[in-house]
Amino acid sequence: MSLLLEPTAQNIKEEKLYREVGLSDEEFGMVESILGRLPNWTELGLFSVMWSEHCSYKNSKPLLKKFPVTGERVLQGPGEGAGIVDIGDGQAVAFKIESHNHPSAIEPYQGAATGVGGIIRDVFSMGARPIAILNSLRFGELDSARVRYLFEEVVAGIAGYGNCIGIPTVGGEIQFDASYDGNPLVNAMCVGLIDHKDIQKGQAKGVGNTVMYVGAKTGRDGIHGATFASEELSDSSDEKRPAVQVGDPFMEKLLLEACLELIKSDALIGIQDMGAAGLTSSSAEMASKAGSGIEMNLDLVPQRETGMTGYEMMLSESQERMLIVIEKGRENEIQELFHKYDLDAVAVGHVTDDQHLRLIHKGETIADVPVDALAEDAPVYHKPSTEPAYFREFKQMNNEEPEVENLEETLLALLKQPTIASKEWVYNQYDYQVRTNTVVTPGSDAAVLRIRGTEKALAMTTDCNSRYLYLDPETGGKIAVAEAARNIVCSGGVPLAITDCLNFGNPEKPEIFWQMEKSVDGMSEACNVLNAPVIGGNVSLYNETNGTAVYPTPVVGMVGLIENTKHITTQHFKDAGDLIYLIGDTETEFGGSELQKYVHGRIFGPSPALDLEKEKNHQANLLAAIHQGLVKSAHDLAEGGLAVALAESTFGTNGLGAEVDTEDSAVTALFSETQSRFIVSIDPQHKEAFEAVTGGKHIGQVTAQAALMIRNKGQLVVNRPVKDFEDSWRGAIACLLN
Amino acid sequence: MKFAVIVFPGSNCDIDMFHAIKDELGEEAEYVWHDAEDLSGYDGILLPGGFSYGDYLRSGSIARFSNVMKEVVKAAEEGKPVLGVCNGFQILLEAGLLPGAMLRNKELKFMCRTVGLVVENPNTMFTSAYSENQVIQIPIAHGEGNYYCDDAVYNELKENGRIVFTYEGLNPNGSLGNIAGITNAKGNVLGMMPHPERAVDALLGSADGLSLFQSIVKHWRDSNVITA
Amino acid sequence: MMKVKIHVTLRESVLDPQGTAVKSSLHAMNYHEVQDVRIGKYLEVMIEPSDRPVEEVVKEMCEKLLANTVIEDYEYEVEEAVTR
Amino acid sequence: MMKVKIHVTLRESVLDPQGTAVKSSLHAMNYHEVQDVRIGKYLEVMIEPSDRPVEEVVKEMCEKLLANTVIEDYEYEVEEAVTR
Ligand SMILES: Nc1ncnc2c1ncn2[C@@H]1O[C@H](COP(=O)(O)OP(=O)(O)O)[C@@H](O)[C@H]1O
Ligand SMILES: [Mg+2]
Repeated sequence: MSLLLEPTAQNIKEEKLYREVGLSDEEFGMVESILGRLPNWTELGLFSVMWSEHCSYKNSKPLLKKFPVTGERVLQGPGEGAGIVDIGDGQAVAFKIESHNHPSAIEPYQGAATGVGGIIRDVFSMGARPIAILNSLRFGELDSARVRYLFEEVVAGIAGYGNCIGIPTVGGEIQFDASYDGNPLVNAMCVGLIDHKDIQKGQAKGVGNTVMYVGAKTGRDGIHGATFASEELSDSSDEKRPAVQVGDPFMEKLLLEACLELIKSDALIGIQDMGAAGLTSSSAEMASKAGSGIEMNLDLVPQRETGMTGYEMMLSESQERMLIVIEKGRENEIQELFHKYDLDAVAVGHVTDDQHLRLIHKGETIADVPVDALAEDAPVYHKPSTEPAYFREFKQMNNEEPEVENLEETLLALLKQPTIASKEWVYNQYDYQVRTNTVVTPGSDAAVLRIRGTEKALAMTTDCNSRYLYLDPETGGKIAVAEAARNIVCSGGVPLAITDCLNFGNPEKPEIFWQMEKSVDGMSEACNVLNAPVIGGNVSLYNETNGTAVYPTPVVGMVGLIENTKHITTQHFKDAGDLIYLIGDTETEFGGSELQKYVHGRIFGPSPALDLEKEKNHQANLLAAIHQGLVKSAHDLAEGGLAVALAESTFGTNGLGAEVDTEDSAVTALFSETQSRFIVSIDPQHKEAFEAVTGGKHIGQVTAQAALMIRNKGQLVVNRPVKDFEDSWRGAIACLLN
Repeated sequence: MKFAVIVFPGSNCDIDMFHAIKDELGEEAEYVWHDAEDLSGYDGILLPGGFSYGDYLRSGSIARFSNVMKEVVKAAEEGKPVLGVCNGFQILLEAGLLPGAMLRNKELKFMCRTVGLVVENPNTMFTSAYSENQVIQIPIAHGEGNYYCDDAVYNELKENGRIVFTYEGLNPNGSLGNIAGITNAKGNVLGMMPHPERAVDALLGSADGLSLFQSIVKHWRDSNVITA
Repeated sequence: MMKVKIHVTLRESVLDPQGTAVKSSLHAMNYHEVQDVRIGKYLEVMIEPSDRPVEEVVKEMCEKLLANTVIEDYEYEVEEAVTR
Repeated sequence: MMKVKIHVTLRESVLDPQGTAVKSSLHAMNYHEVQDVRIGKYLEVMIEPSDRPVEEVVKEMCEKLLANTVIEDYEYEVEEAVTR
């Protein structure tokens, strides 16, 4: 995208060149009236990236307003690099999730790797030490060679970056569905730990203070990345190729350590990472938030390539860079700090009082634009919304049981479905233990990390069943939040807050916008009832390939607090003779279920219902039982229902089995995906106490014989060695890849 | 006993090593930056895991030219215990303190999980607290742990009890002869791919690694009593 | 039998973290004459000629698998393999 | 300015798991004409001539850092760099 001769302001207008960088005629008119003149090419570039959906949230802002964002523990809500929640004793947890979908679709390894790098910077730019990484991934079905390639490379990219920088990747989730065929979703979440006193903000305060550039040099990579992320993918997307960057986790490790040392310095005024729209967004946002302006001399920007224009430097999305504002006169000590880590820190400008972003290049002023116009005052659209016909149709359908001939064989088959099968093939490539805090490693409901020097621990998870959301976005949105909370509660934690990544199709299509609207409604309600405010997130729209949208996928990342490591609970059965309980009633609900997909090859009908009050009670009861020391294992029922959850609880227990009685119709009892349910195992001596606290139903016991035996109305319907189930489940993904 | 935990740019298991020594073993430990010029004040040298210099080119290849490595060589010559874990092992190989080289794992993937290790030689200063053929549970986390050497070196290692640890059962990375850890001829330099410093606290799954550090301390105490 | 030598290198505008690290290391080792280092892949592929021209096959393999042209360039030479 | 092209390859006696994997992928993609694949590194080093002969400097850098001769062989060519 390097042009020898930049178009003139006149050209831009007459030839409507602004359209090529993503601005509409109307938006161009707005720019003209804000400036009171025509923008030049560099200025146009600033507006085009800052007003892209990715940076401005112009189509999603009205929806995001619906989220509850406050709470007793919230120290920092949406708007900064990451949200922050109090966990007592002067400590807090910072976290955020972000998408890197489009880059990952064309260069899966680097796309995923730089996605991880970006979210880590968001967290340490707040002053927090990153302690864990999670992810949420969506791919098409594994029977396509292209999908297998994307899947393998994305996982390798996440591993490559996280392992090298030395932050454990402790959890995540993956679903496979044809709707993601050409447009995989790659969302990465980072969790950090911070002392209240160290919390930083990205603000450029104090006229005359120095703006410094730290980290990697600027190259031409990633120019227009933010714009690219705000368009649909098509077969010609390869032409946008320069928009993909290569990550350097080693550089980021140095940057991370240097920045965490920097925050201890009282010379630091503000710090922000250069993420999407690089220098442009970091400078404009820091100034806008502080009500100030910034002047930068681009000649001073460290450059990796020769002959870069101002436009290119401002729009570059080279990785591993940060912008900081420091007290004037203290540049030397900051430089020394960075030099210790072999990094450059260069003064490139200063804070002004005129609320303008002014750029000097080769002695000329090449841009002079009000910062608020770029940041705060970007246009906001209220897109039309239409309820899709498919939704009405599904809603009217009855909940029917899919026909199943052999329950045992069906269970075996479900355990092999890649969405249910063990994700070991994935997480064994992640260093999930580095820094030795990971108490619950991947493979249980939520990952748990202890907090060194305290008795506390943090539980964390990502969740979203997009099939339910496709059938019914409002209910599905509630379920996504509730499921995340269930996973936290099963691990012994109290949900603190969520971060979300709204992955949807093209919002200009009314039916897609309707999906967004309803999903957000459902999520907001669940957050309110379950007392888990939204402290930050990310929006990724235009996830479509050649006109077909992905399922609505608002991924929920949740962190919970475990007051004492004694409360840490996993899903695995512990001892023979323990009693197995089911919390929650079971209805016939198969819309969007694994069984429906397996039997019919598609999903339809109403999604499972969710009663948030019931959900809240079940969670509270289970948590109370855990806190009273009554619980040995706890697992929520998700895809595949009771039978799958039971099987999963026996896996990895080295020789335990289970024996369970069910009623109802067998298919419903075993495979229905009714919400708000848990299976729990307890020591028999706690029978009365546990029943009193939870009202759970005793359905069986853990056995010393490694077999899974399920009876329905007295008749054995499943009776097979655990090994058979476990082998199928463990090997399924590796098997599909070879 | 006072340990130096060497920190290269890109080391990331330094903190694990430090806490294992300080909190679990109860001995002294200090971080020592890669440009240090003097290690004479330390009784034992620990090269932790991670990705020194991004592991670019070959793992450990750049780190071995750090200033501090001259001092590590000196400490090894003086007979001080030198332990390299994972990336630390790779650095010791590149530096020539141990023979052989590392190739990428045979499956070409990074691999993180807990494996069984067989203690092949309990008669070293690193393993005296274990018994022969004892199987211990220790995590691995590496992408290049496929140990390689030529036949002559292998025979020499084997005959002299310098193969200290091997993998039990399935070999996770393709290493020659299931090798997981080897020593130098003098027996005071140990390189191993598995992470004993990650196995020092039952809360995190295993405390089997603690005995390795205890062995080092015991050896140090014994030899110090003799020289004193 | 043909021996194809393929060079896959990062595109010029793409960051080369490996090359950068090696360059600094060489400088630290006092090789100040080194101005720049770029690191790529080198593949030797032995091909038994089929009914399709070797060049065509190699080009296709590069585009499809051996290089990702989003960030990489490739070059190749075909030569008659010497049998030992 | 001199441009040095360096090839670092695994020694023949050393198994090349990456080459083997690429070969299987190519076979899976129906390139049955492929008989063997070996993968190595390709480095381009730009050198400003100093008082020492370039060849000597390059050889030393290869021995010390760029190749590990326990498992790798190296080869290099020196050419005059074309300036653009
Ligand atoms: N992409 C991934 N990265 C890391 N861990 C993963 C990933 N996908 C799944 N896991 C882990 O596998 C286990 C099972 O995942 P999942 O079936 O999604 O659990 P749940 O249904 O309880 O949310 C969890 O511990 C999860 O963290
Ligand atoms: Mg769960």
